[in-house]
Amino acid sequence: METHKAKRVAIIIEAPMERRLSDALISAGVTGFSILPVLGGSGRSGKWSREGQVSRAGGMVQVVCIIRPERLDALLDAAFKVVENHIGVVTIGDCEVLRAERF
Amino acid sequence: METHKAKRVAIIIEAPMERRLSDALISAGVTGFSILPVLGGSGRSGKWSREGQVSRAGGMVQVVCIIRPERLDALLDAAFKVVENHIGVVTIGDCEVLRAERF
Amino acid sequence: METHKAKRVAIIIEAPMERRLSDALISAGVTGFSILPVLGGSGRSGKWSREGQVSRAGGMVQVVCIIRPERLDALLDAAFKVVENHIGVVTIGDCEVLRAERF
Amino acid sequence: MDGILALAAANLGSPIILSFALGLAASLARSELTVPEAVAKGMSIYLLFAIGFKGGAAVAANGLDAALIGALLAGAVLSFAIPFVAFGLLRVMTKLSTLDAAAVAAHYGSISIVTFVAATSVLNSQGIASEGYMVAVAAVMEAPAIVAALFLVSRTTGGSGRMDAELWREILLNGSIVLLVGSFAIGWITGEDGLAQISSFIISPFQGVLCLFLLDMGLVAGRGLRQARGVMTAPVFMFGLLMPLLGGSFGLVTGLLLGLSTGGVVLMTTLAASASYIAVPAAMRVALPEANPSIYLTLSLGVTFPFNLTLGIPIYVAVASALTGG
Amino acid sequence: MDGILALAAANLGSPIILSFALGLAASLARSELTVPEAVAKGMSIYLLFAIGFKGGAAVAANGLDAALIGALLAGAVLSFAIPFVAFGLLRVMTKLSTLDAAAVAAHYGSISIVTFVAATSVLNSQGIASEGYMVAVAAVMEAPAIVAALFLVSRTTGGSGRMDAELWREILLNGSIVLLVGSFAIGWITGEDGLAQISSFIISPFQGVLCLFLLDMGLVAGRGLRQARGVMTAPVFMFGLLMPLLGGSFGLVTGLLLGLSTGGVVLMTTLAASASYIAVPAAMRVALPEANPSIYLTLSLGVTFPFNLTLGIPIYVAVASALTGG
Amino acid sequence: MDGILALAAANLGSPIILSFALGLAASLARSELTVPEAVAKGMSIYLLFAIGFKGGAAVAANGLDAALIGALLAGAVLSFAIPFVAFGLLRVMTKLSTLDAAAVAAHYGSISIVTFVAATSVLNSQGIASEGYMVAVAAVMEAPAIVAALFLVSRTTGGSGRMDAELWREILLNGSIVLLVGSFAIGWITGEDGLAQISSFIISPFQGVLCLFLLDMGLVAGRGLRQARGVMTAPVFMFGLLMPLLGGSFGLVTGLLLGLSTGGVVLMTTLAASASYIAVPAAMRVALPEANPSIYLTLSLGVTFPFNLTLGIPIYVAVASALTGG
Ligand SMILES: Nc1ncnc2c1ncn2[C@@H]1O[C@H](COP(=O)(O)O)[C@@H](O)[C@H]1O
Ligand SMILES: Nc1ncnc2c1ncn2[C@@H]1O[C@H](COP(=O)(O)O)[C@@H](O)[C@H]1O
Ligand SMILES: Nc1ncnc2c1ncn2[C@@H]1O[C@H](COP(=O)(O)O)[C@@H](O)[C@H]1O
Ligand code: NA
Ligand code: NA
Ligand code: NA
Repeated sequence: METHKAKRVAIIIEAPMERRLSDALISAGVTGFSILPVLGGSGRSGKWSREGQVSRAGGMVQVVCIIRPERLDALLDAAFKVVENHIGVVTIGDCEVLRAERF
Repeated sequence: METHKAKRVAIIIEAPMERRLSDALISAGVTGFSILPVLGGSGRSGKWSREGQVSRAGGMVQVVCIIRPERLDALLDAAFKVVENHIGVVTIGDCEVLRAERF
Repeated sequence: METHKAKRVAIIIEAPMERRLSDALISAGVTGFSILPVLGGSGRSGKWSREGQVSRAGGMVQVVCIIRPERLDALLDAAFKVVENHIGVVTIGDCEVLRAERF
Repeated sequence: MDGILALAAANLGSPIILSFALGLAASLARSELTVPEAVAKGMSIYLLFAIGFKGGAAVAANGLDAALIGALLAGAVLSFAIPFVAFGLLRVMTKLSTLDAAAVAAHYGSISIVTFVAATSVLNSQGIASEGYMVAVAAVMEAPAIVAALFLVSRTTGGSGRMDAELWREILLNGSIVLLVGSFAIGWITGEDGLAQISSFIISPFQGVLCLFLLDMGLVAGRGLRQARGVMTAPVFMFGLLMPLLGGSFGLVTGLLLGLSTGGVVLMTTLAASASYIAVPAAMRVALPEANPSIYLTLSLGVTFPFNLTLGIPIYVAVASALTGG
Repeated sequence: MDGILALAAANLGSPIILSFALGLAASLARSELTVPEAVAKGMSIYLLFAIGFKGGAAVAANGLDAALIGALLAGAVLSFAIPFVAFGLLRVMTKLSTLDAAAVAAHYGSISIVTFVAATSVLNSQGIASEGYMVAVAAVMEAPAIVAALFLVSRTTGGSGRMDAELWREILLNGSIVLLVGSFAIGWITGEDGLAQISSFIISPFQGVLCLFLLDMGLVAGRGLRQARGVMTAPVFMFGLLMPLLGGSFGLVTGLLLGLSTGGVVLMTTLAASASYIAVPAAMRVALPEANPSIYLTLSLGVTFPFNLTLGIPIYVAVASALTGG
Repeated sequence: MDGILALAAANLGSPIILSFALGLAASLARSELTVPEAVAKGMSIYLLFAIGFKGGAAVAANGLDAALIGALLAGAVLSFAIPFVAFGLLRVMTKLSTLDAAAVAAHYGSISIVTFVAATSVLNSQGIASEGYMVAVAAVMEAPAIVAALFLVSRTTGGSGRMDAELWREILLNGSIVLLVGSFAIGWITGEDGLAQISSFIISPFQGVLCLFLLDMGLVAGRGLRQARGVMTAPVFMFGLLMPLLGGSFGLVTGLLLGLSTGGVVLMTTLAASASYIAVPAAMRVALPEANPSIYLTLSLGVTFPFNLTLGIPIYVAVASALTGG
């Protein structure tokens, strides 16, 4: 089956920042992304877990974005402006996609 | 630690299609996969979020499948039949696995 | 934007083992990881789904860990001790990260 | 007319409608207030179980009206027939594609159980009795509309049918049908006794849960409206206000022909006038994936549902009362 | 005998049993009806809290029966002893491996709190009194069976123990034990007063919540049964019907020896007859990961639980009533 | 003094406090007992809706006290002013950085609605009346403290403001404010009638839901305390005990000056004494991401909340009763 090269960007960020990040991605012309829940984790700022939490403050989400390689830089610039100062983790990986016309 | 080459296929698809996709994968001889929740996202058909939703219609799930490279094509064929016409995103990445006998 | 090479380790393991795995990672000096929910799946031990479940027994979680390449082996050793005998799936992939000082 | 206005005013001032309005306003103002998905689903399970059970218990108490079979059949026919009308109207009024029009039509043939519940609330507060088995009619009306819509698609696009055995099973055994029919049966079997055992669960807190559920529906509807600005043209919007009146009048005539009580006629009218937003959207995702969900979801949940909730139901009550002399 | 049949019939026609049956039927028919995980957990927290609190309040009201200590000890002994019996029976009746047999045995030594709750419901509806502290006995019986099973494994496989301090802590402080014991203590401390403050939360809607919880358990049990067709051989299945009767008879004798009230004997019998499906499966995942979860989960939730719910409890009530003259 | 002790004792022995203690103990002992996030959120929606509605219905019943406007204004001023005091105290007592101190200060200017609810419970059980509109005052006091804290930061660090239009909207339309104000309005509009319709949902089970919610808060607070051992120095901890008394005394004086009823003074004191743990933490994540969440969350939820719940409220009741002669 024919596949096409693409980049997979995953950004783990505090839940209250989700809307800002989405808005920034959309303004940067990113055509699609998905938001995945994160249950808990650990990092330099300690351990956390969403269990029993009421406030959105105590959690993070993962924004996953599949994108054409040539558009990666625009995405990273947009994301970085939001993530800067924040505790998020940004990773970029290679992948292949079916139906490249979608990206 | 000894590792083995494998492929990681991730398919984001409408929640009501989940059972069909699972069934297709199993029929195609895929021995294992996991289903992850997706909270929301954005694409050509607009933004969506699972929050407050009752119907399964308003959401997507991500099916992740780790598979030996030589079995990738069978998987993609099976998946494509289900995903065709649908709004799903299919990505394929390289990875290494421990305990290759499981795949 | 400047990026740095890193490894992305994803471990799918039974939910009741989550705490042991976290503890083992922290003891092995892993500085950060995130825990993602898994809704269901299929493998050699059959199909499962978290829907309607009360017991933690009937589910799995995914622990994702971004780590510098040179620290991968320590992580895998620690993880393997916990995962051995268990039904978990361990995958390792390449990725790039922003802000490498965090890892 | 005065009756309608008074009723509409009373209705608009009820906690359930105001809760819906609160949710709608909050999400139009982009508040981050949300109800977790699991809680929304939990409430819908509660409402379906309670309404089904009470219907069954009512049948157990009042004996089985001979009209039950007739009402069930009539409901199925209505649900199958209304999509043709809706489809025709959409093709005339709007520029929607065949697929989109068929998908929307399926929603209007099927029913919204919360609209049904809201109508029951109004009947209760007005002291108007209705047949307990109308819950079963609601269940029967969920699915035929889907079949009609797929028939419309295959006829107009010439495409082969998209129904497979799996889809049939999914439609007929979808969660709301199973829960509604199942709890109806349980209520019927256990009767007064069963109702007494669990009435402080399914009756006393019912109105309150309904408030929170409608708050959530307002939130979801508002979000949909915000995001669907592009697709909701004026004619499409108008369809969402006209169709319930048209569908409702079919229901009204059916109810009168069946000789239902005033309350029964109101409920039949409401069912015909209401549009699905749970079962049918999920089926459309599978069967008509190319149809645009924004259109059918927004029409059903964002336009027709609020219309029925606020103005529709009082109108149906007033008209049915006048015509049945109830 | 007539008594048992009448009781069984009444029991089978109760809303809670019918709700379980609805769930079971729905998932065997592959309906997509599901209860969200969070809602199921929320209901189980509610049920544990309510049952614990009511037990504690009952102890506060009736004073502490001298038999409490004896009952707690007896419960712990039963929970530790039954796995040996179950293990022996499994080795004789079935071809399960040592590990699988030990894992299953642990489940039958431990208890199912929902079975306990269902028995309490039946007692209430029959007007049979029971000791409030039986809730504490239930809590005490959760864990010893796990220790017995791990002992069985290390003895028969010669492997070193799999118990570490962490596992001990997890078992003894698992959610259900903590909630049950904790709310029992709160009920005891706050007594009548506390109960009055929250009775419209923990008493009035209790039966209704139990219906929805059992609906969910039916759904999960049905799904398990569908997926475990391979491993559920006829002998294994038979074990799931025999073992509650065997375990129950140990509980019966214990209850009689302790001189419990009729209701107390019924509950002790029910606890001994029931099999865990929350705490023990989680512990087995950690301690005996090679044991097949399909076997122990399906036996416990898919076979023994429905058996106790439908036939077991009426039998235990009839026998205990006959023997205590209650 | 005797009065305080008796009240504190009665308070400590109430089901809601014991439920909190149970949760706290369970998580300090590392039990895996948890309440699902969705259930915790569902309960908080219920509590906010119920408390808002009841407040509104009380205003509808008793007529609008002329003091409403005054109380709202005073609440806003308090919420804006207290962060300056808290900031000063923190800089004197502790070694927290400017950013951390400002973030903590924002929490103490804002309010904890569960503390408010707990105070209402105590008032009810003591038969002390209060102004229904105090709920609206609570809503008004949520946000100004955030503005004050950001002002403090920009003044001391010279940095440009971190408030953008989006953040304003988020703060003013955060979920709790919208739900509280919205349900207050619905209660006010529908009045006695509305309350009668849903009282068996929002009144009868209220105390019980509060127990489970406090159980969850105990679990979360205990987890926080365990994980924050590093950052919780003795002076920081002491601040968490002193600040509610200091803030509370501002509230007390304000309540007396406004001429509120005894209950009203208690509630105003409690609001001023309580610290936010839902809305403000989320805002701080956005506006002051460099501030350490462990510090502000643990102080607010792990130190000040338990203090107010157990000792604070009885003190406020005793003092307010003495000073108003109530
Ligand atoms: N190396 C990592 N791999 C995966 N997730 C991480 C990593 N580092 C941090 N995180 C996530 O980001 C959160 C905040 O990280 P930190 O800023 O280091 O406290 C953690 O609690 C994790 O959920
Ligand atoms: N490039 C992408 N990366 C990640 N997720 C995507 C992407 N495109 C689409 N999706 C997901 O698939 C859904 C449907 O996409 P679309 O068909 O473009 O509307 C979106 O709402 C996202 O959840
Ligand atoms: N190849 C795979 N890809 C993704 N997930 C898997 C795979 N194999 C197993 N899993 C997950 O691990 C669980 C247990 O696998 P197993 O031990 O094969 O039964 C499955 O139910 C899946 O959730
Ligand atoms: Na209709
Ligand atoms: Na047992
Ligand atoms: Na305050």
